Amino acid sequence: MAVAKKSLYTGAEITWCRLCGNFGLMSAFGWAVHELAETIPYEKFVILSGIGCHGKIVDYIDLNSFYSLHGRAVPTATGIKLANPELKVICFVGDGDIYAEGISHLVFAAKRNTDITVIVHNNRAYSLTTGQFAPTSPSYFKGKSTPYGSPEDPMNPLAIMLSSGATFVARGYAGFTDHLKNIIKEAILHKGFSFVDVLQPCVAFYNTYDLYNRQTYRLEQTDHDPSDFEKAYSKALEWDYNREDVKIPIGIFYRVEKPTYEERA
Amino acid sequence: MAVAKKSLYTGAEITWCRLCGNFGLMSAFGWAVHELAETIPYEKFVILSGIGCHGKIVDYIDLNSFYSLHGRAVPTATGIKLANPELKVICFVGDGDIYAEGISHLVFAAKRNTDITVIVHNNRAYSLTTGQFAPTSPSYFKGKSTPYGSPEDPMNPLAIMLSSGATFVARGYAGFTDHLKNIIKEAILHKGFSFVDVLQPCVAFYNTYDLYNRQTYRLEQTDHDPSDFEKAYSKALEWDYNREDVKIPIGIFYRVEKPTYEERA
Amino acid sequence: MELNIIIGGKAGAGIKEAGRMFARVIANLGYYVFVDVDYPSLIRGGHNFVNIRFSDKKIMSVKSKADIIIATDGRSIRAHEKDAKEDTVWVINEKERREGAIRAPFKEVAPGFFKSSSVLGVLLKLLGIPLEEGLPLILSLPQKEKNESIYREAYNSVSEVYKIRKLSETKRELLTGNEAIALGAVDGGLDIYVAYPMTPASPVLHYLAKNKNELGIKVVHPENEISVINMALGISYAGKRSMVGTSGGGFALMTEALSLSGMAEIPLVIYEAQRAGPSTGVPTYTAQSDLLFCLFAGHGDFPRIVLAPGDAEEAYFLSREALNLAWKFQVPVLLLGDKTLGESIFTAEINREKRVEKPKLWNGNGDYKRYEITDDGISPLAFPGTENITVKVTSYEHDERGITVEDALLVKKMQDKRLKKAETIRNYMINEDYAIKIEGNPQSKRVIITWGSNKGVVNEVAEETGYKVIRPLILEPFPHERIKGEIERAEKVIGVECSASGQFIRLLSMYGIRVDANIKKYDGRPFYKDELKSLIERY
Amino acid sequence: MELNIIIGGKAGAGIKEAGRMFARVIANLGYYVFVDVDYPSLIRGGHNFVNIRFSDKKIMSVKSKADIIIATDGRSIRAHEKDAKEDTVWVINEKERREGAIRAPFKEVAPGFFKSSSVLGVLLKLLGIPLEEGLPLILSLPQKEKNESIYREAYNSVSEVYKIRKLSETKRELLTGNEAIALGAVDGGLDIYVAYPMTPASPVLHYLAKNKNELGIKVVHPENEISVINMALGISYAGKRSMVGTSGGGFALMTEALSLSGMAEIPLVIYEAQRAGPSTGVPTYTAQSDLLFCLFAGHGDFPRIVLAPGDAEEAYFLSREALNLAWKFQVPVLLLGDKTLGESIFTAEINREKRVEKPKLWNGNGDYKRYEITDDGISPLAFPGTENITVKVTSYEHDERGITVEDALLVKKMQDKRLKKAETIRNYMINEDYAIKIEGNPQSKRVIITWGSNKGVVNEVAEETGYKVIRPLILEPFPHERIKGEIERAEKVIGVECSASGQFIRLLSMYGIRVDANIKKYDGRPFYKDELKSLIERY
Ligand SMILES: Cc1ncc(C[n+]2csc(CCOP(=O)(O)OP(=O)(O)O)c2C)c(N)n1
Ligand SMILES: Cc1ncc(C[n+]2csc(CCOP(=O)(O)OP(=O)(O)O)c2C)c(N)n1
Ligand code: SF4
Ligand code: SF4
Ligand SMILES: [Mg+2]
Ligand SMILES: [Mg+2]
Repeated sequence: MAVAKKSLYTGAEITWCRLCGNFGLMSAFGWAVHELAETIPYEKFVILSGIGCHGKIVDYIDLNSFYSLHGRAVPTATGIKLANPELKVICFVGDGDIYAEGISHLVFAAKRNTDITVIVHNNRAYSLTTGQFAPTSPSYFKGKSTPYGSPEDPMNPLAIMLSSGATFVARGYAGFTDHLKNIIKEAILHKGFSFVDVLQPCVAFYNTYDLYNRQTYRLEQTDHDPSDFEKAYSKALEWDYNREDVKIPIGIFYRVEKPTYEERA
Repeated sequence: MAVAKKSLYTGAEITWCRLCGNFGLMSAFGWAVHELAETIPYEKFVILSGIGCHGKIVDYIDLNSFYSLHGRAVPTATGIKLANPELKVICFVGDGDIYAEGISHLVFAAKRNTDITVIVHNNRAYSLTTGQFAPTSPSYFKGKSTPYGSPEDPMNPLAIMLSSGATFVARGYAGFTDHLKNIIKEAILHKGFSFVDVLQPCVAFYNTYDLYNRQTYRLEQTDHDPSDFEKAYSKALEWDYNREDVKIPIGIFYRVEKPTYEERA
Repeated sequence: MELNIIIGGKAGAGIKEAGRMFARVIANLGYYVFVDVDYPSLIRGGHNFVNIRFSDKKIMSVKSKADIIIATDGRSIRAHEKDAKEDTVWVINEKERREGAIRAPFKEVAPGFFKSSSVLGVLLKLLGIPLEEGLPLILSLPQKEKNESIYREAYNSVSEVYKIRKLSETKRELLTGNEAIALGAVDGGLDIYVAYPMTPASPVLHYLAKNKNELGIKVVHPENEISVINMALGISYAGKRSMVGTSGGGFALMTEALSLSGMAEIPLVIYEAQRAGPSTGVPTYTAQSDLLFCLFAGHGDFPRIVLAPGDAEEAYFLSREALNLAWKFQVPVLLLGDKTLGESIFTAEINREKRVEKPKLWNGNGDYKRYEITDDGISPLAFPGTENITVKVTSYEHDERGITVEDALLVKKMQDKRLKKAETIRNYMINEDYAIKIEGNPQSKRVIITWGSNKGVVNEVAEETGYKVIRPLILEPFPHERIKGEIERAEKVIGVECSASGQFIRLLSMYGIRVDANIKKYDGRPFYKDELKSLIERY
Repeated sequence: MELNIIIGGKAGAGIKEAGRMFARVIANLGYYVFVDVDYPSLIRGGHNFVNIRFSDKKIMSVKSKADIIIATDGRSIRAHEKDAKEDTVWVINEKERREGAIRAPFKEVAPGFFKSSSVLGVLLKLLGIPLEEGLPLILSLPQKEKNESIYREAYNSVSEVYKIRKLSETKRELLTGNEAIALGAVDGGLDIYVAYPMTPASPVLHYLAKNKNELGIKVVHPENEISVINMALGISYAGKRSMVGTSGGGFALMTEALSLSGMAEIPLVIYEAQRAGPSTGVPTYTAQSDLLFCLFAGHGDFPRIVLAPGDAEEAYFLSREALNLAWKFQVPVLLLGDKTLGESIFTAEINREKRVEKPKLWNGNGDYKRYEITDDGISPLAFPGTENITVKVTSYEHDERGITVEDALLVKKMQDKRLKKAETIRNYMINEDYAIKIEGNPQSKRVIITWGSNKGVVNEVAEETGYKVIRPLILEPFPHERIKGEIERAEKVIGVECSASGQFIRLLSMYGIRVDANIKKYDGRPFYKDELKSLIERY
């Protein structure tokens, strides 16, 4: 059954920088929604966001939305899903937003296996606040709060998500829109908590297009088995979000079925 | 050089239940401090705590102390260490306290490798608030907020700590005081972030003495190599904080040297 | 006929339970009763007590001096010497000694647990109440045989001192403030209760969690208070009624999202049960010192409603009202209680009645605009999932559709919309009958002004000393005109509150209402009737 | 001689930079200058502008109507039509058209970046300022050759319209409020600055991080605001001076620990830079609507100090003072600023001088009691690491040693100690010279009362319209007696503030101070001089 494609654009002025990775991410999501719309009516989608450049996406996409607080989209999404399990709830969050301010909620959403999707615009910087280091910034990153280089090594969000009980763990790259679209579709269709870390170049504060174009490779093109936790974990460790000389796997790292929070609560 | 042993007891009325696991934990710590006092003057110790039954420990031990907020001992400890790196800073925290309310701080202390020690009184329940389920409660746990059983599976804090970059990860059992004392000593001596999850039976809300007496075994008595991350991680997964029919390893899971936050900041 | 009884003992020894059982018995006999529960923050040991007062007249306070003191351990004897009068009847544990005291066998069911059966037995006999009146309660306990034999033995171990007769055939209902709040919320249409444990709000969580199936609600206990409130906002956005409960420290963590609720115009009810602060403070004791914080919490300007019940009946009513007001006006509503209100046991007359008002809903025509500008500042609601529309809410300043704006004119326009809504709320609320209560001696020119859980003790003292009592139940929008009207011809106005800095009086002064004196208590305990009376009599 | 200039363009096009460079040049010529920076929350594109006013007299405001408008792109032309007068000189990009406008080559160094050199060139020529005055600034930029040629080309592309002469040989100093706050803190003894990025407080973080080595401090950026404030409390406990900076939403997250600071009596300075709320609001714009939140934030009763500077000079002074007061009284001190104060550029005369007062320290005799009861409520400080003593601080109510207490008498005793301290603070603070400022026309019976960053614009308007200005710099403890003294014989009192609900006026009314009218602005923009003047003239 062909469904009429709804325009997903609100008409709001788009204020991302030219060539920002957020464009690729938004396109991938839009395509995914259009494809999913064959079976899921548009009005069943609710998108949420944190605060940061990434957050603006909810102003641009004409779906139900909740423009939340910095770091808090995930509990709000859980509330929405609890209140109305028929909705497909997707969070667009930032790396500062959810790996720093809101990490507690991310860990618990994974632990609970709440049936929502979290898409992280991981530009590895605080961009809207004009460029500070973020939890996934490399240790040599010179941001405005760390002009002599970050005193911390980056966090590995995939390892933390796997250790927290996430049942769907993936990494995409905003530069490979089609590949990302597929990941997002799978994530939304996954029953349970879906986590997608999206490598999103920020041309203003951390332009990583070259790096990702050069270093990423697709898990589907290997013999990776996403049902194997141990393999998923070691794949997650392959790249430490710091080095520039190792290959960076993208694709679905892990997928398993478990009862959801909404079913159990 | 023998140092005169200072009494570590403030004289405050102890209001823990008879046979509470906190007694064993406090003894283990006291012994550790007395042994360490050979080289570290008593006044160089600072202990902190969160809020919960565990927190009362700072009222009982006559060392410098900061009775902090629920979930917040760890950032406060980081501040103390930053301000005066000569101090030995030890946090006594609860499982509700630091795995729920304060998990963000725990993850970041590990990530930063800040040179403090975190000792978790993991009774797998919120006790001072009269018995609710906690992040490490088993899924069948019937607490006051979940009288029909917890809708969540327990978190594995060791796996999360390893994935967050902790450089010293251990588990002790309050019932094996001597063994615990050694772990605590090593943790305090470790340069960098030390994490000790202590299995602490709560006789009022979750009496786990039998379980731990029966199921725990000591890593030192195996061929475990704490310098091997992969081995440490798989040891951490051995027990999921849920099952009662698998063996529970205690001891030092992982230990590695890295520059500390205070050195880099 | 009235008596004041103190029962003291270790935490975990069933002191609270004994108090509750006795209150049940005496209320069954038709008496009014009030129980103040005094316990430190620990699980076993230490010293707990209940202070119970019952009377043939409506009462809602206790006295500091007791007619009967039941000390189940040695420490209780020492702790309550100060609460004894010359003629106080002392009952102590048979292992202890005190001149003139009756000794009784306070037996434990298990070591350190449950002396409640023996306490009830002793107390009923002392009061000349038939053994049978307590038996059903004993038989509903676990280990009922053991409890029954302990109860009987205790009953028979002492002699009658008083002869308390059945007052009427109507058994009075008993309720804590927290239970009343839970039931009120449910009857106001609550769908999901979200809370992180925190004394003295936790009993609402426990009560609702235990009864969720019968009550037809969901109960969620998330990882922290920030999650709690943001989850609740998600629930309300999706069209279900949510409520959260916490105390001062947890509320502090919620203030960022409180402001979000104001900006995004998402209905939300927050139960804030005050305890003695600042900070962790004296967590199982009472205070009224989060008042100004609650009134002004959250950054920026946005309308809110703050309600303050004085007893279990008002707690039920205002909790139900809170749910409806939050949805009527799409604002955060704070239900401001405290430990005394929440944990005390009241004889309450509540006729439970579901009352779920329909909020202003979108009529389904044309495009939907979540923040449509309307005459009263209230935009029609629609929920995600509705066909052909998108429902967009936001923490940013926004246009009518909910899209971010930064332009000066548009920013002002939405601020004005919310100001308009504030005005609509004010006009509605200050005319509500319950906005202020006039009690005591309404004709008097000597006035006590107070709020919240002081209701009971203040009204009793006022009646005896001939004072008029003014008590606002709505603290925001503040019904100052009505208070001023009531105070106009007063010769003397005395404030009564539980705050060291006199927060209530500062609130009054904000509206030009001055008092001649302010009686403040801030040691974590509620006002006792005898204490307050002597303080009032000084003026 | 004065001019008001607007420079508009895309974010990322160096508009702010152009404003800063021009301010530098004009201040070098001896003029007073004030720059208001107006930008939306985005990184590239959109529309930014700076509003610059300079004069031979001291000024600290801008007008809404500009004498010169420099529109570096087409959108800027449209955006600023409303800001033009009949005789406004327009300079537009050579690619655009507008009647009567001068067209100039606004070149970018790289696509989308840095038009600042061309703007400066055009502007200096227009004002008849020699090319050499701007050259050193251009040569300090990256890619200096390219910038120089762009600068020269732009300079030569237009003709002189004004002839601005050097006013004096003294070059005036330029400072933003945020820089002043950073320097003041350092001179007040700051050891460690802890902050999570949040507009408009972030520039303090950036400035201190960049200059930390020269300034001899540490700068920490943790995972969130809750970590920030708790870290800061750890630092202070260990004996080092800490300060945190944030805006409303971040401050909300800090309120739990604010109360801890009050209870545990740990010195702490919080810089709260207000922006337009509620919630995320209009994050790069200004407001004064966190006032009541800041005054009453945190559960329970505890003393605090709230300071509100009005310009860069006061920001420096009060920031330094804040550090000393926090340690003198062992309380949280809030430095309440806003976007206008923090991000505007002022010509400021600051004589930097380190001033680190020694707090009340323990004398080393006998046992140490962290919460020793003293006459003034202030207990001597000692720090962990001191031989033979233990330093115990706590969030619980406590005895003098810092051990938990729950007993009624002991609880009251410590509450009384903190009340005593509040009194000590009040007596000290309200007598401070700077508690209130009297400006404008001090003899006038017509009074404007205002606070914070309205200082500049209000004082200028007051001077021209003959009003007296009263402005408290200390908002808690509130110097109400002194304000009342100053207002006594006033015939008319007008409030001026940037809050939709009139928070400042509500604060005044709390102390019985009434105004006849209140002028409120709440569109995120500061008051413009011409605008405020016409509003004042209506009364
Ligand atoms: C509680 C709170 N603290 C701080 C901020 C300020 N803030 C806005 S965006 C942002 C960082 C954004 O970084 P990230 O989440 O990575 O988003 P990006 O801009 O990179 O997409 C911060 C700190 C805020 N809005 N709320
Ligand atoms: C912000 C905040 N929320 C809630 C509480 C109430 N509270 C006190 S102790 C506690 C739980 C304690 O559980 P845990 O940390 O496991 O400590 P335990 O009592 O088991 O040792 C809670 C929720 C609080 N003090 N502060
Ligand atoms: S600053 Fe970076 S993340 Fe933000 S819009 Fe520009 S390129 Fe994108
Ligand atoms: S309640 Fe549990 S944790 Fe608390 S003191 Fe008793 S046994 Fe220990
Ligand atoms: Mg980012
Ligand atoms: Mg616990």
